[in-house]
Amino acid sequence: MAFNYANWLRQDLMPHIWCPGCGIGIVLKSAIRAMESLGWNQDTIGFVSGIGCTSRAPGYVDMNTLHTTHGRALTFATGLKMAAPDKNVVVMAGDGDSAAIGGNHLIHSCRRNINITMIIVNNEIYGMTGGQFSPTTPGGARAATAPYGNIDPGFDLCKLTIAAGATYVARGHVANGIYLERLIKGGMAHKGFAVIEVMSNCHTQYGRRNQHPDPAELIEHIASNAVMLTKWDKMTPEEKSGKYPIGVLHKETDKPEYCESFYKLQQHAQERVRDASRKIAEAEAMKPKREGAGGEPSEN
Amino acid sequence: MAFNYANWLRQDLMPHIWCPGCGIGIVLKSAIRAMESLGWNQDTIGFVSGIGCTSRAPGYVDMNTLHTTHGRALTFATGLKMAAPDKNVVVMAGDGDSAAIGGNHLIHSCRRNINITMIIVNNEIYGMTGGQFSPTTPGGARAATAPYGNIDPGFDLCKLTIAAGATYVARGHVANGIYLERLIKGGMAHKGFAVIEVMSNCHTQYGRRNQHPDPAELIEHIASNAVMLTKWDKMTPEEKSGKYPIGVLHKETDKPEYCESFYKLQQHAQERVRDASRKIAEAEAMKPKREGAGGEPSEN
Amino acid sequence: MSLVETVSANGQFKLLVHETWCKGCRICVDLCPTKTLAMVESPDRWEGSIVKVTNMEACNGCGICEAECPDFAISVFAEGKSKPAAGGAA
Amino acid sequence: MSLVETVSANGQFKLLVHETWCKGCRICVDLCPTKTLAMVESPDRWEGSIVKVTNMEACNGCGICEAECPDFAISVFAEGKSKPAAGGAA
Amino acid sequence: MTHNKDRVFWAGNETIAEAALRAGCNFYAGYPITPSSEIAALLSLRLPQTGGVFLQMEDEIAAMGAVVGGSLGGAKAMTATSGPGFSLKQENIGYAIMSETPCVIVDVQRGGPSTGAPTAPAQSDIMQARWGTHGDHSMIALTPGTPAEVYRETVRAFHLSEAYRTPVMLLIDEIIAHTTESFDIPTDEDLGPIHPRTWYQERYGANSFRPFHDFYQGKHIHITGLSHNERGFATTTPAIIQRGIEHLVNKIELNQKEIERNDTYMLEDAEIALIAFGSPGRASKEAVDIARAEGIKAGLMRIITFWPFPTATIRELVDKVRAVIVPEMNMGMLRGEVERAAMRRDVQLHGVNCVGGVPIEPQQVIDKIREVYRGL
Amino acid sequence: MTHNKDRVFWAGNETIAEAALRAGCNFYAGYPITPSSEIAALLSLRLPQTGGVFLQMEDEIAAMGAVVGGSLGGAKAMTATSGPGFSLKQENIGYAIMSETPCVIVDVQRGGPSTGAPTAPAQSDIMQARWGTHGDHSMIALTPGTPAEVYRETVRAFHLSEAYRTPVMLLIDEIIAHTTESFDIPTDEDLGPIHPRTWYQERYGANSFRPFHDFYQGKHIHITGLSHNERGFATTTPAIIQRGIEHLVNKIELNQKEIERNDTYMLEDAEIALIAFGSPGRASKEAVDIARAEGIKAGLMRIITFWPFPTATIRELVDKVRAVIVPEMNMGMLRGEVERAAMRRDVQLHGVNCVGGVPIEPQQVIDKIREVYRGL
Amino acid sequence: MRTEIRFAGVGGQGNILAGEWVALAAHNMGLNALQSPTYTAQVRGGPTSVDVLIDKNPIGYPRLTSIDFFLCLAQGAWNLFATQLKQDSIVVVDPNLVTKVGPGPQMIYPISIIQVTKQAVEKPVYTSAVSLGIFCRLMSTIPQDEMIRTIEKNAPSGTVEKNLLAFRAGWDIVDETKPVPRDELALAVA
Amino acid sequence: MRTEIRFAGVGGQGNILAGEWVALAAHNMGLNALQSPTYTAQVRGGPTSVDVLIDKNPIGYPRLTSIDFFLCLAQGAWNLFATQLKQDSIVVVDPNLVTKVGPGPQMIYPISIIQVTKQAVEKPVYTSAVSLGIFCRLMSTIPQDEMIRTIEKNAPSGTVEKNLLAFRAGWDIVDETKPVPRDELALAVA
Ligand SMILES: Cc1ncc(C[n+]2csc(CCOP(=O)(O)OP(=O)(O)O)c2C)c(N)n1
Ligand SMILES: Cc1ncc(C[n+]2csc(CCOP(=O)(O)OP(=O)(O)O)c2C)c(N)n1
Ligand code: SF4
Ligand code: SF4
Ligand code: SF4
Ligand code: SF4
Ligand code: SF4
Ligand code: SF4
Ligand SMILES: [Mg+2]
Ligand SMILES: [Mg+2]
Repeated sequence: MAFNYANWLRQDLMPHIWCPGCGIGIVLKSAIRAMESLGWNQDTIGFVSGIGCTSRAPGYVDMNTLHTTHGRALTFATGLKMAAPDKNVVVMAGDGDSAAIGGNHLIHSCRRNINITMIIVNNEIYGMTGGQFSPTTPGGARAATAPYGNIDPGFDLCKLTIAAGATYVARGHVANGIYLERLIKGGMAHKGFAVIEVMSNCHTQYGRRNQHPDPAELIEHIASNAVMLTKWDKMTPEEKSGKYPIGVLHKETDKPEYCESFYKLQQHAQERVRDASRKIAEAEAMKPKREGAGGEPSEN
Repeated sequence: MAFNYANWLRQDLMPHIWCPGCGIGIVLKSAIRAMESLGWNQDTIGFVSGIGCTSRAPGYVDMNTLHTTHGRALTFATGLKMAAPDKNVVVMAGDGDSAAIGGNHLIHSCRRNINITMIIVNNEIYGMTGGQFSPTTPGGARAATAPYGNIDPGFDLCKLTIAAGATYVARGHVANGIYLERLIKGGMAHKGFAVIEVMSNCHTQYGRRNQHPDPAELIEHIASNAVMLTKWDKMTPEEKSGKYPIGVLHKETDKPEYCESFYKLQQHAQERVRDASRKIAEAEAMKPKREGAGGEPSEN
Repeated sequence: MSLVETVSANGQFKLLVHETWCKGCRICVDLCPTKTLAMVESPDRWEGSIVKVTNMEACNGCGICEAECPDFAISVFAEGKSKPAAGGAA
Repeated sequence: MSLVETVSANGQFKLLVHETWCKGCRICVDLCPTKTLAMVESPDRWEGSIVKVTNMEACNGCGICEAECPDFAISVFAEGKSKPAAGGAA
Repeated sequence: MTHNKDRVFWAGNETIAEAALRAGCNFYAGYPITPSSEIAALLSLRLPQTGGVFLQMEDEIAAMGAVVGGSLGGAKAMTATSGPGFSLKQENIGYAIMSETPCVIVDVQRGGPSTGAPTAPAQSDIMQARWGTHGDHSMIALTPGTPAEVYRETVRAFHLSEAYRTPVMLLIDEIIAHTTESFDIPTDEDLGPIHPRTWYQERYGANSFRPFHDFYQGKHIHITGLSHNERGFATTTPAIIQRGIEHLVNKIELNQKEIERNDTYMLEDAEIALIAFGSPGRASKEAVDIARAEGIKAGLMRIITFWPFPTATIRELVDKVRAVIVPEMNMGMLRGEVERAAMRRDVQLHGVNCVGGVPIEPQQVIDKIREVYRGL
Repeated sequence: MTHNKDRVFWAGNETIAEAALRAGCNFYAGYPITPSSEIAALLSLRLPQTGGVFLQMEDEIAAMGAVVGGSLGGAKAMTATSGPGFSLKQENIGYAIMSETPCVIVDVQRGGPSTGAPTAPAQSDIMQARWGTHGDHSMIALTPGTPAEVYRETVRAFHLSEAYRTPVMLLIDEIIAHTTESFDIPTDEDLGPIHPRTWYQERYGANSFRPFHDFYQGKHIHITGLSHNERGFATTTPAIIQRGIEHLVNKIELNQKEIERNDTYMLEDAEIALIAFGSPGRASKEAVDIARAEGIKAGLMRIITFWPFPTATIRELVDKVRAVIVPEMNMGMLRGEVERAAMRRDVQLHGVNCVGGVPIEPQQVIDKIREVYRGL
Repeated sequence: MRTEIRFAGVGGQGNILAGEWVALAAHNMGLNALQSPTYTAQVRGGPTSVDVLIDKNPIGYPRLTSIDFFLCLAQGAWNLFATQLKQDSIVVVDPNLVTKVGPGPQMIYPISIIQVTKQAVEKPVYTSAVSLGIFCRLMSTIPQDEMIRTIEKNAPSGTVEKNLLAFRAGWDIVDETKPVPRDELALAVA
Repeated sequence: MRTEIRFAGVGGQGNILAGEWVALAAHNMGLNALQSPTYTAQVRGGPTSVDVLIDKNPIGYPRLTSIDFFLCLAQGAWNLFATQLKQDSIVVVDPNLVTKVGPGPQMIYPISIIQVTKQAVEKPVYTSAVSLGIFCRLMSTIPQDEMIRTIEKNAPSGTVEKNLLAFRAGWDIVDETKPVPRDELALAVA
């Protein structure tokens, strides 16, 4: 049988709200297949998002789902993960959600290397609010708030998250959902913070203003600029212009995962308390003591 | 005559509040010398900070000074710079201010490449609030909120800001104020967003908890781990361990500066209006029109 | 809009189209390597057309249409098998 | 705490110490390459000591102490010149 | 039916953008959010044309920071947002209050709390406008109800922010924001002259506790969010802190008369007073007409300056009528303030409350009027 | 003078941390800020010992998000902050309200607005606690005044948040936070039993509009900040939206009796009632003693549940006495609520207000009592 | 005289545009016009509608209370927006898209608007102009020439001609259409 | 009996620590103790103080209103914190650090506490223990042995001995000191 999405969907809530041809659905399907192929049990998955078109995804998947506030998905996800570290936490959010208002939580999650899979659907625009430029909108492109063409330079989200400390960083696009599934699966299997940036289409808000009003055409356009990493590395700067590399751009396994570090610390603290129970009230003695000298600042 | 700080200081507010031996004063002096050596006029400088020990600096320098909210210095600075692009804007803030709560504004300022000089005093701790760990506190170090030793991995702020798009990124430390002045001067002279990370000492909050309670000793310790970039590039990973490179780590001159881009856009818009005044009401016609088809989304 | 699922088969592969969910975006048609699919007029849909299997013989079961339909509207079956032809979970 | 400024000179260089501002951190003493400076007991300061110029002859005017004092408490002059010996603006 | 060139067909959001330009606004920083986004979109087109700055920042916190920075740089600065963004701005709004930096903040209210009903109208941020940021302060918040009023009050918001050296809020609801309508732009006379900031120093200089100046005027001022002295520098002296905070409150509360603005309709002989603000004012007016036609003496007070609250005016009104009805798109925020103002237990006070994300209809109001009338 | 092992010498911040652990708190996420930081510092030591999670996030917004996430993951979660951080948390507090996620938020009040007087006591966030986030909602906010009460109310905050499926706020001031004092920890009996979340489902299940469950209980629940139906999924149907919001308000307001808690002192025959909350309650109590010694019949009502406001209780009290004095470390926030509750124009209502960052002294209160007494 | 008009359908059909242009035409004639579109959560292909009010006198309550003209192009939109209808409201639906109509109006004009559009100009995006033609023919609110002027002035350049063709097709189709009693709508499918 | 105690000076002198330990000792004796340090904006080298209240009965108002014992180690601290003093308050200052004393107390104990500390244990960080010795000798609130127990229990390991030495030095110096009238403080500089 073909892939049975039925088990993974809240079918009574379908069809979903996305525009005809919106790539978000393709990404969601890839994520679903990745989860199934890893043998994940829906009961043990926390699927989290922020606010935006992309962030409507949790409403449709049949598991524990959390649609949070704009830009803050990773903060809720971090709390959720720390409270139940044995469960799988997946976050899916738009480029604005992840990198504009949510940029700080993104880089700090990378830094902590907490075992969460972050799927960024990068359609290079604020889809849901009507097509304002985002931190990934190409230079010169028109947007609701860039009537003269966008002057804001963009982020390379993969570069940024690698520099911030993520230990699995990959990029794919919606014209190849089968490959995308592999990239997402790699991220989900990875122990640590995994970022999968997915180049996607918002023909409605981005395309209509930028000569790509047709979803099928825009998706093909997106595909046409993608270059496999292996090939990318051999290209000249001129050849690279206007293109972007796809594949697993970064993977690192020796950086400690955050939950693990914390629960190790917890164990250590508990051992110390247990040891202390032999010497009476050592726990009490462990409370921070003011030393003989030094300031007592605490301000602002 | 020796350098005359008197012109640059609000002497009636001295001595400053910083602990004896705190490196922030050294950084401030270097910044003052850099400004004078560039021939900057105090009337034309906006000196901005957030909240923290470092961020108390604006109170002492005699110019237009702005002590804002925690983490947000760059947002105020961006508004200030855009409103008066011919003036010089300098921001000085701590590691927590810049990279914890302020991390998003930092990376977005880098992305925009707005002509602001950002001096980050990285003492690897929240000094003002009493020594909680910051996103740059070394692993294992004790802090008010890390009684078992810090498990949070840190940022490399220079790497991060380079990846985010800053066009001048340098690192120095407080044990060599004369060199620091050069690095800061380079950033101030640079047209674009310049980051100067300064490794500094907080013996009071960091040092006391981590075997470096003495300022002079801690400053020498900080200096002992610094390696000039030229040398750094030739070192093996083993040799690099525990050390950090100093110097101008990144400089790029072809990325457009944000104010310039905007004011070019403004000129273009005004020309279009002027042209349009020939054809009646073209300005009116430029208002966004709803096209014949497509969604009208605007939500969340 | 009626609730319709259509099935086409060529002995090796079977295509199931969930017409109710198809929003007529044309992505599957464009990406199908064998031109098995086409958009056809559908007077009861304002978008004008939805997908139809018009050349089932050609289908090679690659699964691209299934993977690329944003609306969960196409499934590809290898006849007699319980596994997807491709594009599904291993 | 009294408002005191002391001046020392060796013919070539002059050191001005703004004692009121010195907080006794010892940084200048540690970083001075010529051991020109020392911490001395200062009974009216609870920190115990502040900087003094104890070996002016040695001073080479390098300006490190000036650049490194966090409290704007030391200035280095090249005698007869209106420019700083070093460490100042060019 | 003359073709007046000052007769326009604009939605509320469009009106705010155009009125801001009229008031001399030359700086906007924002972050998109429904249902306020059109203000930004239009200004992204118009500000560059008029020599102003348009900034889309990374979030609402940044936008609010940039607005204060822009204002200190000498600009007449504005931002616009809706519920969630309004919540995020609160810390830096407090900074604008404390640092006495003039600026205008538009909140296009939508259903809350949280993400709520983003495309549905509501009036449930009005208490937040007053109390959303921490610490003691006062607040000026305007709540126009008709298109021409939206224009006029937008211009007045800039005036008040300059005069009182404080952020001024303009709150509308989604109905006003997205209803496009024919109306006459108020005349220059209606609006009063538009002044540069320097003009205010002479007339309203005393409204600034810290030095009145902005940056780059050769004054080397220092601005801080810490409690500060009259020079602008941080202080911990209780008497000065106290004086500073009292100043922030009093400069607004003691000038209530100058700031207050209401609209009344058929109140002279009214037995039943409706009190409303924003778009429910229109349903209320229709209901008054119907009531009057039925011989019920109803009247309407529409609050245009919501904060500082028109306590005295309302207390007077309440004493004159036999019953009060408050139609509003929230659970009773205005009613609560009317209650406080009335200070009478015997007052008949009724609400017509809708929080379902749909407008209050004249029918609901007239039904309540009839019910109350029967009970009189 | 027995050496009771439950007799401790703790500062308020320490007490909150320890009481939270007693209540079963096993999750803390925060961001340091004076004067609340000691709560985090102590919990960073204690939570790992007790098998809980301690997280220091990148800012207060993140901390509040993590707290909601932690709670949904099954933990009893808490955060602590002060003014500026409290402002930043407001958006996600609204999310906790809308998603009906239990959690406890401590605000150690300091001088505001903005950075204000960070190390000085104030009580000026109390209105923000009620109205700080956008949209219609209600709020439970506790304001204990003595060390043992801080302990007890911290435990009760967790209980109420679980029972009412809502964030509960605990507001203290810098005096309480940083005053270390001898006191007896309330007994188990005083505190009542500590229940796991599942316990509440049976007793208080109806307080949840969305399904009561947390994550990972096999229920595949969906949580959203959008207006939602009883299954938890987004809706735009006005009737359901209305129902949802009314639920959020009513589950608290209609249970006022169960939630309200006050402390009274010598009110039985009082002619002059002091009404206070938090640390000014102690100066007030001393002033009552002095007044009584002088033959002035004064008494004190100390509000422990500030929100929902004890309107009925205060209305009754106001009717029984000849004058009311409200000492508070703000410009009159409690006084304003007392005014609303009183609903009488003839009530003698006086304030003793201090916003200079210093505590209100008994002397100030007794002076006011004498003055008022003379005027009676 | 207050005239209340509503165009409804699903996102992208251009219904909102139709309403905007009607209101704009009225405004340009010096009438008081008011226009408010839905901003529902289902904008992408979900039900949308636009309300238009036109009056010589100042407009009071800004929402519809008693609809004079209603045009609907989707069943979902009908279910949501077929409110405030009177017995004698003029109601137009595309019978291929709207099949179940509830109580309210007595008679309904069944016009296969999508088909008419496709026949006239091929692309369904001109549906809005067809709707305008129908509106103008059925209601006397906006004179034909005023409506055409509005289309000419506001259509994106390059689309004016097709919009006018579509407008004409809408105008003409009315003459070929008879209203049917509500219950007989199903029989009217083209 | 309510006893009101204040230690003041500049940040880092350990004054707050002294107050804490006094309060803790009282608490351990079963008395009601209360302790509140300043959190001023000038904590780094700026004026700090700590207030201690000790009472057999429950403590009402938690701040000082009439001070019994005041020890001050900095002029700036004196200027800020020499409030609530009575004529007969017991007041101790280091005359090298505090030279101008305003109205209030009649007599003052001039003790060069910094010098005493340095002589006894070299490092000025033990100032707090010296202050405790002075306090215990001058006031009967905390018995000597109780204070010593508190120091032993709370001093960081490795510092107990020096703290006790310093405590003893403080205790002893009192016997060599006579209080001087306020006006004659300047003459008492060591
Ligand atoms: C605090 C806050 N600010 C702004 C918004 C409005 N808003 C909702 S989604 C969105 C951006 C959507 O863009 P993106 O994250 O790229 O997602 P997409 O819709 O493109 O998938 C914005 C600005 C909000 N809901 N909350
Ligand atoms: C919104 C907000 N959160 C927290 C604080 C408290 N706070 C003040 S400064 C600071 C951190 C200081 O650390 P850093 O930025 O590294 O500066 P430093 O003091 O080390 O120079 C914090 C957390 C605040 N003032 N405002
Ligand atoms: S607006 Fe863009 S991102 Fe949103 S659903 Fe439509 S195509 Fe997708
Ligand atoms: S606490 Fe640390 S950062 Fe702050 S002034 Fe002291 S040494 Fe410097
Ligand atoms: S399975 Fe492959 S070949 Fe067959 S229809 Fe789908 S895309 Fe075309
Ligand atoms: S991709 Fe899916 S929705 Fe699009 S046309 Fe094909 S079947 Fe229909
Ligand atoms: S100038 Fe150089 S040599 Fe002279 S005292 Fe200073 S550091 Fe020493
Ligand atoms: S560096 Fe400055 S403050 Fe430190 S000891 Fe030397 S002169 Fe004094
Ligand atoms: Mg996007
Ligand atoms: Mg720091």
